[in-house]
Amino acid sequence: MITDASPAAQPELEPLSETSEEQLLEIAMGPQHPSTHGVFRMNVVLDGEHVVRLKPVFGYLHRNHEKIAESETYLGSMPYTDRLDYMCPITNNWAYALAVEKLAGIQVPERAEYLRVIVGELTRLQNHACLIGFLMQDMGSSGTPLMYAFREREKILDLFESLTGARMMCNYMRFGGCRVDMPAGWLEQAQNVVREFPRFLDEYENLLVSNEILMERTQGVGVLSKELAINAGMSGPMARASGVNYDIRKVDKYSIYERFAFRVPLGAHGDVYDRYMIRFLEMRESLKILNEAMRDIPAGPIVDPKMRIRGFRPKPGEAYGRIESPKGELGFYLISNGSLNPYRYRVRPPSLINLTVLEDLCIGQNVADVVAILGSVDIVLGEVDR
Amino acid sequence: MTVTFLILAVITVAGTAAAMGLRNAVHCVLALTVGFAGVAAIYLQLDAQFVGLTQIMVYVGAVAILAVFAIMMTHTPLPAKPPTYSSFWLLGSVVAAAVFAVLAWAICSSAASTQGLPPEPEVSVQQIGDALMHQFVLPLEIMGLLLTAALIGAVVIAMDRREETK
Amino acid sequence: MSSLQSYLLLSALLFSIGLAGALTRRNAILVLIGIELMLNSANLNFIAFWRYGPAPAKLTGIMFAIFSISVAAAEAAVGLAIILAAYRHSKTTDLDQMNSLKG
Amino acid sequence: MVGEGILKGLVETARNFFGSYVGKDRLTTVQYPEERLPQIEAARSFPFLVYDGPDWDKGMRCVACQICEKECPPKCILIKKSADKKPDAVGKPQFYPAVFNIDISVCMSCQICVEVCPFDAIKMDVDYDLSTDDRFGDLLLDKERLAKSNEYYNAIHPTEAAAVDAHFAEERAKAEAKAKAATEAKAAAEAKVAPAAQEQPVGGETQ
Amino acid sequence: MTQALDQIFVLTKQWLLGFVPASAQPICSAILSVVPVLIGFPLLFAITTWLERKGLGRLQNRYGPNRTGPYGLFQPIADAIKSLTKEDIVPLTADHTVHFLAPVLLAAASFLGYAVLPIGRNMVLVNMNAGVLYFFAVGSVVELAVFMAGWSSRSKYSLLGAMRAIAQMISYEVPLVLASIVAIMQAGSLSTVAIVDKQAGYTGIWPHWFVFTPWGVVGFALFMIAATAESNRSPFDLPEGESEIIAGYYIEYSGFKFALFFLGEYLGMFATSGMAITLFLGGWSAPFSFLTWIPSYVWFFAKLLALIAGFIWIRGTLPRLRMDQLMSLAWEFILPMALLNMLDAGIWHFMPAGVLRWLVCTAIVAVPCVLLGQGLKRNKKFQVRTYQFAK
Repeated sequence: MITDASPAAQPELEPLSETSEEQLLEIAMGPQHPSTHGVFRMNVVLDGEHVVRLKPVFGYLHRNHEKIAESETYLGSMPYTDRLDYMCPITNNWAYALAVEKLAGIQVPERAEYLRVIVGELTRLQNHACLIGFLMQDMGSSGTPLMYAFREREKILDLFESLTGARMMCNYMRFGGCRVDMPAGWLEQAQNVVREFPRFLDEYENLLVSNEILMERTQGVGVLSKELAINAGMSGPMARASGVNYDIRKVDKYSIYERFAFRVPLGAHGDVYDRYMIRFLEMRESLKILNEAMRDIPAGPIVDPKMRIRGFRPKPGEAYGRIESPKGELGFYLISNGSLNPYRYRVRPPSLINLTVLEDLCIGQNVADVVAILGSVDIVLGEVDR
Repeated sequence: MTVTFLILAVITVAGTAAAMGLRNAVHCVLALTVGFAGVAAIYLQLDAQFVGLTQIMVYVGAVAILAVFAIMMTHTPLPAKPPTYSSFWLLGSVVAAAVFAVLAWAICSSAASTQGLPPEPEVSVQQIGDALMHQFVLPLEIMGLLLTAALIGAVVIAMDRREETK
Repeated sequence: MSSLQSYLLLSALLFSIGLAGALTRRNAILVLIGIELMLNSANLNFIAFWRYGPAPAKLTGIMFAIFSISVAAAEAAVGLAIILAAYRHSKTTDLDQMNSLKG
Repeated sequence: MVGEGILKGLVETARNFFGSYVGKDRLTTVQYPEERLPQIEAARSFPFLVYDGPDWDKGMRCVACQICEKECPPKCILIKKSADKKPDAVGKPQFYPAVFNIDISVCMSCQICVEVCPFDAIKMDVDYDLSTDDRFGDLLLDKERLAKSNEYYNAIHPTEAAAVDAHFAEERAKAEAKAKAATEAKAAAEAKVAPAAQEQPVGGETQ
Repeated sequence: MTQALDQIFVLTKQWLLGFVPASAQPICSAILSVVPVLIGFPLLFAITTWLERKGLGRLQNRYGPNRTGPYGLFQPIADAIKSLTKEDIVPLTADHTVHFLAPVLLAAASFLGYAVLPIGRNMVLVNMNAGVLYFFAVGSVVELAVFMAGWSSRSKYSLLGAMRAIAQMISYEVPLVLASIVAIMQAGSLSTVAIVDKQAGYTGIWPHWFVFTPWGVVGFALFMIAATAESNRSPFDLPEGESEIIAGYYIEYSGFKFALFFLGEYLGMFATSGMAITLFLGGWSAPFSFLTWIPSYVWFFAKLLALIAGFIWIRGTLPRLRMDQLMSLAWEFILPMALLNMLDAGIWHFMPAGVLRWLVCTAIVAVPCVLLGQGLKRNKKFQVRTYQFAK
């Protein structure tokens, strides 16, 4: 049962001693738990309030995505990718489209690339804003930052809706371009949203960045070392917070990202605070990209005219297309045997790979920190379980 | 012997008897708090307001909670139920009953029993404070020392010495 | 039977209940609680004698009770700490099993 | 100074508190049943079948080619081709769907059926406040419930529908010219002109 | 006229008592005093839930409840009906008796504290000699109720929550009492009525509230921090941290019993706020001498609502502390400051009135406050960081 619940102050991160097994308390956090970000379970073994072991259990949301995709046409999988990471469907579309384009050697028109960058970075904005909001919610700030994030996300989702017809299940990309062009007035509306976004970031900064309670809760908590980040294959803000300079937008230079002047923020400590500040700074960099892209977008076709929507059969071969999704490296691996559907279809979900270090981050921490650490990993169970 | 006293006495005795007789240790402590509260109410009835409130604060608010904490911490998850009573429970009960018999006999035959209730004394908190600070200042200081020693001692004894033994 | 007598009888009863508990229970914590109960009955005696005594304005009974409560609180804290330490050592609070000095 | 960040946060929430009474941009909630967001043209909910003219059964554009049935990712469309051929508006004998069912509990509103349809016969609706208490019967939409008029289509997707109509007008003009040429060449008296002028002939274009 | 308005409740009670025979008068008087409290404060609870949901909504740029009644005013009624009609689920393995008794005891204990709160001139249920002591004594009963709830549910989450709650309540009871001692020292009495009377005078238009002294403002701040922790409000709501241990000790409660917990928690918050008002904010006295024509009870409730608004504001802004941080805040900051504040109040008492007294007493509390804060900050090694960008 409970051992160290005495009111005396407990030293932070005391070395764990061999407590006999029966004194440990095992609690199942989830699958019905408010801060597991979906149907996710952590079997946490506690010594007092300190985590001794943590076993993540997932698969509650498994939908057989990869196997279904192998019996669908190439295009037929596109709407399913929306449902992987449902917070940012457009980047999922993008990664899949990129993989198929690599497989079939399709060129994407200039205007479509710009459109992709614009919607992709808007997706990053709303994902990061919501993530920070959720992280604060996990730390118990009764949803205020989350509501501010949702207020801004709403504006971005309105943009998505008027562009693609849906707020979340956008199904926007097509092989060789995008499905529809911007409706009249969309660009001005988007520019407006981007212009007003910094005000929201300032609001966040006032509310959170120098907050003592927040700093105390997050600094030095859940430290991920640079070595472990590299060895465990971390990507995205998670890796960059640990000081790993790895941004696929810079590494692969896919799409037209080399045209934009943006910087990659790097953390020095790799704790929860760094992970959330990196996302904060990335939002500011995304705004720069958005401003440039919306200024420079050329006229022209939005989809490769040679591309046929039906009867698409890429020649036999394999391809791996990856992008820097808001969560990290999102990749799709495809093998074609020349038929209508892929022979093999595999997703490299950033959420799942980033989740693998959860136990390493949580051991020795307080049980209250577990939810904060989980929040800072930024998982979406649709993507983890697929 | 008023009705109020009777009610309070019944509550107190029932609570304490339950505390000593129940099988579940936590139930025992909960029943005991009823007994303590009953004693506190009797103090109030005896116009000892300050003592009564202190009794509630110390016994219900601190000692009972402490006991409950101790029970939780020493809880063994083994399903086998150990016997509640000691092996010489019969002897113990007999001794207790004998003590009560002797005490009751002494009380009933005492000369003090003939006294009536004197008029209600006016005891304000200020008077108690004055007495503590003047007449009883030495006991107060000693008590402070004792409490400090007890505080440190309890912490030292209860502290987990796992790090040292390693 | 006068009022003072009834208070004293109640106090004696509480004392006996506490004594019975302390003597018959196996759980060390409950034994400690029995001792607390005996202390309480003594306090009740003090208060009763103060109230029915010749000089209630002198506050001696109240002072005794206050100091006694303080001692009881200290005793409970130290006692429970000792029980905890003993439990860590022998993994039981059963007094019938805690009968060897070697542990 | 300790507490500075906390005070800053308090000031920020206070500003939002008062700001929500002043500025509309802070209070973005839409009071749904009473007020609604403006209709977005690109919006999509569930598919429907377009028909021309007053009679939904006669004027249905669908020719039961079953392309959408094959391409639908979650396979929520069931089409049974008619045994006979029905002369369509142009006079060309075409199959028609004897059964056209969409299970909208399965449909994921991806719009792929719309994109692959060569006849502009299936389009996306924009109606979003849909609900039913009949879990099994009411979610399977049959031909009759799927049929919506071209006017409705024009009302919900004006730009898109205008392009479709223009395309049809072109096709119809071509077909009429062709028919005229045929009548002149054959000189047959059977002037089988379309009975209703506004019924557009369904085009035979592929992909 | 203003006198009559001020004493209208007292006079009404006297008038009503005139109708009953003399032998029944004490008991009738008690009933007439207790019943309004039993009705009034739950009513305030209903208003507060509405205020809280509206206020939090606006803080978060939402409307808050606005469907039931004008401005959503009937929302508490709807909530009450909902919680009353919900199925009362008791876990199969729970200790049924204790499980049932816990919410009842909690609600009852929460009501007891109101007996000594002077909510208006001559409006106190019992003018107890040891009023403040009584208040803290019944406050400690709440801990027992919390333990009963957590233990009897036989759930690991509720047990963890109860352990946290008790540890927190015990730790913060010490600073709470120590922070209130300065007011007791100055008033020279434990009676709440005497403490308020001491603050009821005016110099010019300014009131003699204890909060307008160096030790008073520090004492008030410490008292409010401890009271926030004692009533489990954000940012000290760890025992019920819904994102960590979901609801803490009352996770296994539903329906009316859950509502009782909710009620008890809010009543506790009102009671401690009311005590803060009594000790530092002059109780029912008006803030300016020219405003004394407004009835005293209005002032009490106005101050109470202002404090509640502060609670709501803080709840809408701050994230939650962690258990060890909460404890270190109590032992390393609040407790030393409270002790120092007692010394400061003593010095204030013995120094002659004047500017020098102000300066000395302010320095005694302000300098250590800043130093302690800086020391804590440096110890914890947290700071706003600057970040580098990859080249």
